Amino acid sequence: MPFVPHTSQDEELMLDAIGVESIEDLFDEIPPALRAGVLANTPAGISEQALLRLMSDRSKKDEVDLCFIGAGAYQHHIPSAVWDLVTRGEFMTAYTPYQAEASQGTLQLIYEFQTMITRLTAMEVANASVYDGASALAEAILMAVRANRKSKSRNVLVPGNLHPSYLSTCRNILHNQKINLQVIPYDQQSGCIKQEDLQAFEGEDFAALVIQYPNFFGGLEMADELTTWAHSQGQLVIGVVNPTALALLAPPGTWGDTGADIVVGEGQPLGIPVASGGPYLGFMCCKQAIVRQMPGRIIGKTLDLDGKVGFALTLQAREQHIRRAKATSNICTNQGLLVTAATIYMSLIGDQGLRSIASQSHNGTVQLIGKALEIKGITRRFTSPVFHEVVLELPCRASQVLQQMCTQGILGGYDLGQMDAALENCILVNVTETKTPQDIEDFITSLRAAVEVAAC
Amino acid sequence: MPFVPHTSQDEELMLDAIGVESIEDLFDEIPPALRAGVLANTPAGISEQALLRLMSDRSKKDEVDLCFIGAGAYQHHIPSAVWDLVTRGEFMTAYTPYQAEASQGTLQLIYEFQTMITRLTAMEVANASVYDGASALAEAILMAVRANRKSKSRNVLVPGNLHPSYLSTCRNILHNQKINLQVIPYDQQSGCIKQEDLQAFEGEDFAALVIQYPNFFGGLEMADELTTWAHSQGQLVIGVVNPTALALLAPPGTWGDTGADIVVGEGQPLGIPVASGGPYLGFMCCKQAIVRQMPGRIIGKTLDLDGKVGFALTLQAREQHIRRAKATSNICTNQGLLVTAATIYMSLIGDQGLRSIASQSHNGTVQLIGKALEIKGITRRFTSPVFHEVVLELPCRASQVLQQMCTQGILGGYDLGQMDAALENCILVNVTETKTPQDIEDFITSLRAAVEVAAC
Amino acid sequence: MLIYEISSEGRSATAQYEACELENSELPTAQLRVSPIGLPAVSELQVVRHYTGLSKKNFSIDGEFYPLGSCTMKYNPRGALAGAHMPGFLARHPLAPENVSQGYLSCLYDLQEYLKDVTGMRAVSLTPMAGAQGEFAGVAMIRAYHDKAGDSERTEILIPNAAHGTNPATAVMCGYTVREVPVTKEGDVDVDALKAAVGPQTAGLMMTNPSTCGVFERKIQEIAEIVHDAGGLLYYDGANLNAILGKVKPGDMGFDVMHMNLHKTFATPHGGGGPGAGPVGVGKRLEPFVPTPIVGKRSTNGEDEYYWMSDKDIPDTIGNLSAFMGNAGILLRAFAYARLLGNQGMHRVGEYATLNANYMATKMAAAGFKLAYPNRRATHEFVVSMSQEAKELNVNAMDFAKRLLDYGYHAPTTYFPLLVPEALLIEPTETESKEELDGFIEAMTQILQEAKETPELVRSAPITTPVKRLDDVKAARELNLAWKAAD
Amino acid sequence: MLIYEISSEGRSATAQYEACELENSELPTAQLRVSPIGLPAVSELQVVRHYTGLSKKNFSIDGEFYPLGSCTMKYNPRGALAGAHMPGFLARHPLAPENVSQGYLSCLYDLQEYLKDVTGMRAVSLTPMAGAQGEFAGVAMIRAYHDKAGDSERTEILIPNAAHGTNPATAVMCGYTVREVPVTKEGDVDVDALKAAVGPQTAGLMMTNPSTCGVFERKIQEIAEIVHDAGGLLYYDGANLNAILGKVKPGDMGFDVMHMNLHKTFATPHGGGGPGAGPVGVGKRLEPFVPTPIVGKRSTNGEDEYYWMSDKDIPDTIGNLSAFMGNAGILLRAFAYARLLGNQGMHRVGEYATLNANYMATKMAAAGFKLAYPNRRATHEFVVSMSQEAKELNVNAMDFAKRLLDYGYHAPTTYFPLLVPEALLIEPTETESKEELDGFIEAMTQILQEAKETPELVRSAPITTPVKRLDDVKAARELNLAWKAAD
Ligand SMILES: Cc1ncc(COP(=O)(O)O)c(C=O)c1O
Ligand SMILES: Cc1ncc(COP(=O)(O)O)c(C=O)c1O
Repeated sequence: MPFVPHTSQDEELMLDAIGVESIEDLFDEIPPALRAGVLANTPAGISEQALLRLMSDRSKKDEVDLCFIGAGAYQHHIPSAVWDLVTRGEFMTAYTPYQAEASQGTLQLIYEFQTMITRLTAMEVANASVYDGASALAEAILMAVRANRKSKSRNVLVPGNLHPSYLSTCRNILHNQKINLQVIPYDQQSGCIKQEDLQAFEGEDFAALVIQYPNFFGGLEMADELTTWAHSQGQLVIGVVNPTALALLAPPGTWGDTGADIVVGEGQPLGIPVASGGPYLGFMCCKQAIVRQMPGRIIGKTLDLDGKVGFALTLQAREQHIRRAKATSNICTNQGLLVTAATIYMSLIGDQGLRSIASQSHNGTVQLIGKALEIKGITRRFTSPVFHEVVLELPCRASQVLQQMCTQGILGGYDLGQMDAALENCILVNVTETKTPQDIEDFITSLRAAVEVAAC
Repeated sequence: MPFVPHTSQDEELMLDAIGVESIEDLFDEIPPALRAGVLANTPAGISEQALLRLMSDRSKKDEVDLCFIGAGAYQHHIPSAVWDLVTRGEFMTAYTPYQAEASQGTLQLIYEFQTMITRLTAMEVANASVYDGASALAEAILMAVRANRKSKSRNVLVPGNLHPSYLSTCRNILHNQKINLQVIPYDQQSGCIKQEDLQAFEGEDFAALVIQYPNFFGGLEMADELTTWAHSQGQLVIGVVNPTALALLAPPGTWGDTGADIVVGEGQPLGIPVASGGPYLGFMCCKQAIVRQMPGRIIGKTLDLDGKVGFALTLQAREQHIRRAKATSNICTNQGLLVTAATIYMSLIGDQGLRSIASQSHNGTVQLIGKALEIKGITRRFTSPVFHEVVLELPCRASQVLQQMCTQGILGGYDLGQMDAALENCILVNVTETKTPQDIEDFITSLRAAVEVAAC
Repeated sequence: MLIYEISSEGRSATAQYEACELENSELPTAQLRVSPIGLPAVSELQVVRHYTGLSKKNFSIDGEFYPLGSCTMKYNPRGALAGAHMPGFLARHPLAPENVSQGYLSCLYDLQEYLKDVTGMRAVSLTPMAGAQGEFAGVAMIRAYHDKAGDSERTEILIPNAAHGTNPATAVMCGYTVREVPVTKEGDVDVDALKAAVGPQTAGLMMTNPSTCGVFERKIQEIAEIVHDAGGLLYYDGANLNAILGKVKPGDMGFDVMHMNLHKTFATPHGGGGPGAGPVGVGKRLEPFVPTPIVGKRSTNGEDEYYWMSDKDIPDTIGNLSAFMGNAGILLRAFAYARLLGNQGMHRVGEYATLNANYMATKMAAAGFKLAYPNRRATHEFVVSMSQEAKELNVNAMDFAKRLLDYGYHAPTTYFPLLVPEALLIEPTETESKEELDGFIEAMTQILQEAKETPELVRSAPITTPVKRLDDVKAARELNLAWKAAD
Repeated sequence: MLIYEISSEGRSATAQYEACELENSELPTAQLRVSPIGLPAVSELQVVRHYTGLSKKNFSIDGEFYPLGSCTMKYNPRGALAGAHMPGFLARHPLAPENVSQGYLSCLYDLQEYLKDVTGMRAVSLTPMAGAQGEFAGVAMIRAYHDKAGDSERTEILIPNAAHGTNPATAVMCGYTVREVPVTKEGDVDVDALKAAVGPQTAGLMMTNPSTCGVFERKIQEIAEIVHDAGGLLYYDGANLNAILGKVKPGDMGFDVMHMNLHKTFATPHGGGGPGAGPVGVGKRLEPFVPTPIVGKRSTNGEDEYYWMSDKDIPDTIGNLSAFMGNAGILLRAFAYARLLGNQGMHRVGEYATLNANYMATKMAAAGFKLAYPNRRATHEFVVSMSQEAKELNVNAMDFAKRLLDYGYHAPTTYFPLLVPEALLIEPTETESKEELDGFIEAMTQILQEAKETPELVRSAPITTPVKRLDDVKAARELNLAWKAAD
């Protein structure tokens, strides 16, 4: 019996102590009609050896040589120390730090995480993570609606170049609470939100404006202008940011007049493998003034009986386990272990490291763009400057080209036709520091050949 | 500067404190003529990212699908928990437990290891490991020569079916001390040492007789008879055993009249990957009466100042760091981390597990033999019963057949022609519990085809 | 010491990146970051030592018995971790095409099948990222169902007052109001009160069975009938599935929808707060609404082929709930765990979890502790009320909990369920040995003795932990949520 | 609690094997095991919890500053571990054919080249499994050299009395007798004594430079000449290579042969006692005798091809010293470490190891401790003598060492080198920060204060460790080396 330590003698002694004949007797309060038989569609148990062989065989089917897809999940180098430490039983098999005295390790680490994230974003406070970037945005919108004292509106402005899954996640989570997302079309030339496009919404009551930076197409929004405009309209500003990009680019806390009010993002680039999309972590920061509207766990520094510094969950009165129906959110379990990874990653990488990684990613992207544009028929779809991801327009259907590249073990990018039929010739390509000049060369060779094969 | 934490400010403060201008000044006692220039044949440093890519690329060149080579290194299932625990920094980055109070983890673990190994071999005492099985045997022979009070001889009997590398290792280590290894030819039919073959040595003075069990050909020696004979001749008996085999077979402590006197073996099958041959661990046991002649570290149970149980290095007066030129051996660093792996492995596997693994290995071997013998021209070279390894005689040069099988990703066995030209048509094939019936089928198919291709 | 307090400008773990500056940058100068990022500047050894040190300040399953009721802290097999961490899985991009994702997809498909089997549900979506998101998906489906039926008057969700906080919070997230239903002294839902509460405004009832009182709801069939008759649907909070795994299926009890906490029942480690995975299972009524994506299987040229099912296949879906597909890695672990256990192993989970809890309950009652539901069978957990100790000795449930830490045991869940005064909710799980349970009971017995003889000792516990009791009021009042150099 | 003490018959980690009985066994009944094996019977959780718990009772580099002189306890990069643990390396059988071993062989070849470069030697064999086996190989080569020359009167190895115990023990293993050479008050070899000691019986001199006194042997060139002139060879004990890595090459100093402790200088972790790797490097004279196997490279069709060189290629080799090829995995780590550092990084090792040691020596002298060689530059380590404290305060070196444990620092090496009374040999290594060094010095200063004010406290230290001082006499006298149920 895997993982059950009971010997038959233990079992007998225990049943005796309870005063029943068999384990079956312990289920005597369950109406007999409800008792289940064997699990017919579940196979018999196998050994760890057989399991690992099975999973190894299956995982090998999914191996590719090079991946240039980004679109919200980015392959970065992860220092070996990160997961060696994260998988220490003391981090991995602990529960939520409800008993602070027995959880100072996790609690201090989260406090460090909050500090790092506030610094990276130039915001005042951060929470201990929510599920992922997309759900973080949904929570941020709810939070903005609650927090905006100038507006009673349940309408929120979101950019048309927002990550499409973020948009749908928000819609799906928010529509039951009658929150309405008004999409601002992006400028077809730059791929960005232009200030002129906002004029249509001037004077209307919106609780907040969402800015994704860089946007889904990798482009850099005019975050300063957008922020100042939104504030002038009585809206809060919600930034959705890529943490690697912030090594080089203005952090949301400094945008426009007074900075973004709420900032969320996907923490995956900070030491978490792309791993099919999760577990990742959604980070969430805000201005101190509205911290009580922020959902999720928050760790505070305090003192113990002896006056020694310690850390504890704080402001729990916002949370479901105390506040129940009146909580800021229903979130309970979050992404603690990924916070551990991100914190250790940020410690190891430091300012110099993150700047270098961001620079290398940007340099590689610029390099790839340059070479790709030399291929006949390939153009850059949007004019805005990009960070580490770009939209290339091909002379034919992206899906065909990508399929062809895939046969050579290269995932050439994300097929934007899946988001918008108008972009069916476009791919979204990402380069990080994991791609060597040779990798970029291999990409270009494969892309060139694929475009030719597609015979367009 | 990888791994050097000094900031330039630190460096300045430190140089100031010392009272020198530069780090160079600290080398002023070294004759200038001796100072080295740049290291011309060492490349520049690379990042961890680049390193892992390089090593991943190189390691992939060495991947095969199935390996049936044993010959002293056996692929067994290793529970994931083993190395997750072994690589905890507290085990991996500790030094030899000289400061007992700061090393109770390692010390207790070795005491547990000693207990497990004595039980597995049915011996009285064990040490904390030496380098590997081969060097353990060399140490055992030295020990026997010292310990045998009945004999003044520096001659030792070793079987001709001893692992050839063990034999040469012993020769190379022992010949400077004028210890002479007398090889007993093995019986060409059974592949074992027959008692008749020993008669030639009767009456002569030998310090010890070595018995490998199972022997290099996988066969089972008549260990009882050999032990009793040796004792009758005033020799000590040194057993060289495979730990997995002892799950099913009589442990050396029970051999013959009074059991083996010294037992060594390769601990690799106990949770250590085959990994190109090391690091493994040589285990070493003996009768309590001769424990002071045993080299290597030994842990004993004792009490602390408060009467609490604790563990410490003991009998250190045998060791080089105390006894210097008079030590039992020059060994210092041993295979501590592998002891950690083996101890955790044995705990997880337990009696039932080890018995099952040994049975599965034996069953698979018998199965493979049966199927192989159906291939035309293939015979079993020796008649003795085997445990999990067998010598098959092919109708042609083993090297050709193995090469052919290798092109299909199957390492079909060890080419015995490398050991003895007379065996150039023979392969030594091992099956463990890691081989499924399908794997054995694949082996047979590949072998059959290869024998045909070799056109013999 | 915080990592920032050992940070020193100019220090850095240089093996972890290639020093690099921008070349031919197209980043607009006006948008460049001018301030430092503000991460710590430390060496690799400092990082390793610091976080190794922090880890040692945690209790964990790998270190201690952790009988935290409702949380199912059981052994997390290391093999499941190894399976999920295969290089091909770790490197797989979430948007990789299906033809190079068959390994991953097949694991997910199989997991869906196993979960359907153990829950008695018709369809399972793996996408919710924890229990609470599973609840959201479930209630959102209830809402979609009523909406589709044009039944827009149903504005209320019924919830027993013993329920976990996520239940009411979730109902509100889905735009419902919450009406609480009382629980009887025996821990069952008060059926008369339920009858009085249901009506045309009832969208559904959320409950868990066994309940958070650690008892099985005996009248579950009647309850289901009452709610269904009123046109409402039944939501099953699967946090307590461990109690009945392989023994009873929520689908058979009449539930229309449920979530599972894979990070509890399927032994994926809790990670100091997460991640989890909260798949939802649905019966016939809600099948059209399951959240996307889910994995389908078809046969192409005699070969199984796995594919993503999305809105096109499930037009009435409530849609996706995350950027990609939930906590994929946790799902892989749960798959691994399910394979290791197999059908027999799953039966044993419920059996031995129940055996352990009943044994502990019996022994603790014998040792003088007051069970909250002494006439009931315990399920996988049970509630002890320390109200007598609180009253007579002025040593309350929290004091006992804290003192347990000194004995090397993690505290049980305290003050939950809310309806039991001075509650300790104790869940041993099936992976703990009799010796471990006996040790805990012995510790509790000793603490009781201490409470009588030296109550001050218990009230000032813990004393062996890295810090003593913390000032929560100060933490909330003088909010300090991020370190500043001045601190 | 021992693992055996939580063992219970019938318990087992059943996921770890498939229950199996013998079928069609050919094992002779008479040879079957009849007694139980006697391993513990425990669950997987029990094992994980037990060994997690044991690990916490260790000091380690990942946990504590560990200035153990002569042992070079520096940071063990996790990336080197990851490199060595690539699946293709872990699964590679030691007897796999060369054509499916090019990855592994190329790493070994490259490592040989790097080690030649840093040592100034002509050839390197990686096969010795630790320093002591490297010493064995080295001295065995010296012997083979003299034997080959028919020079059989050379029966003696000279060794300075400061040397590590493995040096004399090794000489004996190679059939030599040992003659000790004194060391001067300044820590140098006494050249006059050496001159007096050499002769036609001299096979060679074994020494390390810097010596175990933590000083550089200034007259090394003269010493080499003396020994060479007498027909002897020079052996370099490379345990202290960290001090001079990239700064001086033993080959340039005149050494004919040396070993390196990769588990020290090349940062492969020490594993609570091992494993190590002790490659040997040789100059021209001993090149024909290097132990096998070593890795060669040839070009086939313009492609590099790596292959094993054995007795056929090296007819005068002293042969192999292990079943396969030494501690392969440790060699892979050292390769990884060498690549991470590169040539610049190696230079820095010696530089910063020396800076740290000199800084500490200066500070400790200022704090009132007595340096054993106050007029010398420290190298990568230095010796403090506590004889004054021992005499005046009756608090000896061991007491200081033990008390350091209470302060969270591992003790330095005690009572070595033997020629310094009450020695503490302190080696900080280059990977420790100034803060860490300052902390240690501060702790020593406080302990000195304690020794004056409350000497009993220091003498009874440690008090915060899992056990207090252990009764070594009892351990040796009432030998208990394996647990019995009665214990
Ligand atoms: C009864 C119950 N329901 C729901 C939940 C919420 O699940 P999660 O924490 O995974 O969101 C929990 C978790 O503690 C629970 O105990
Ligand atoms: C100076 C010196 N020489 C030789 C050795 C022996 O090396 P090893 O322990 O690797 O056998 C050591 C190890 O402590 C040492 O410090």
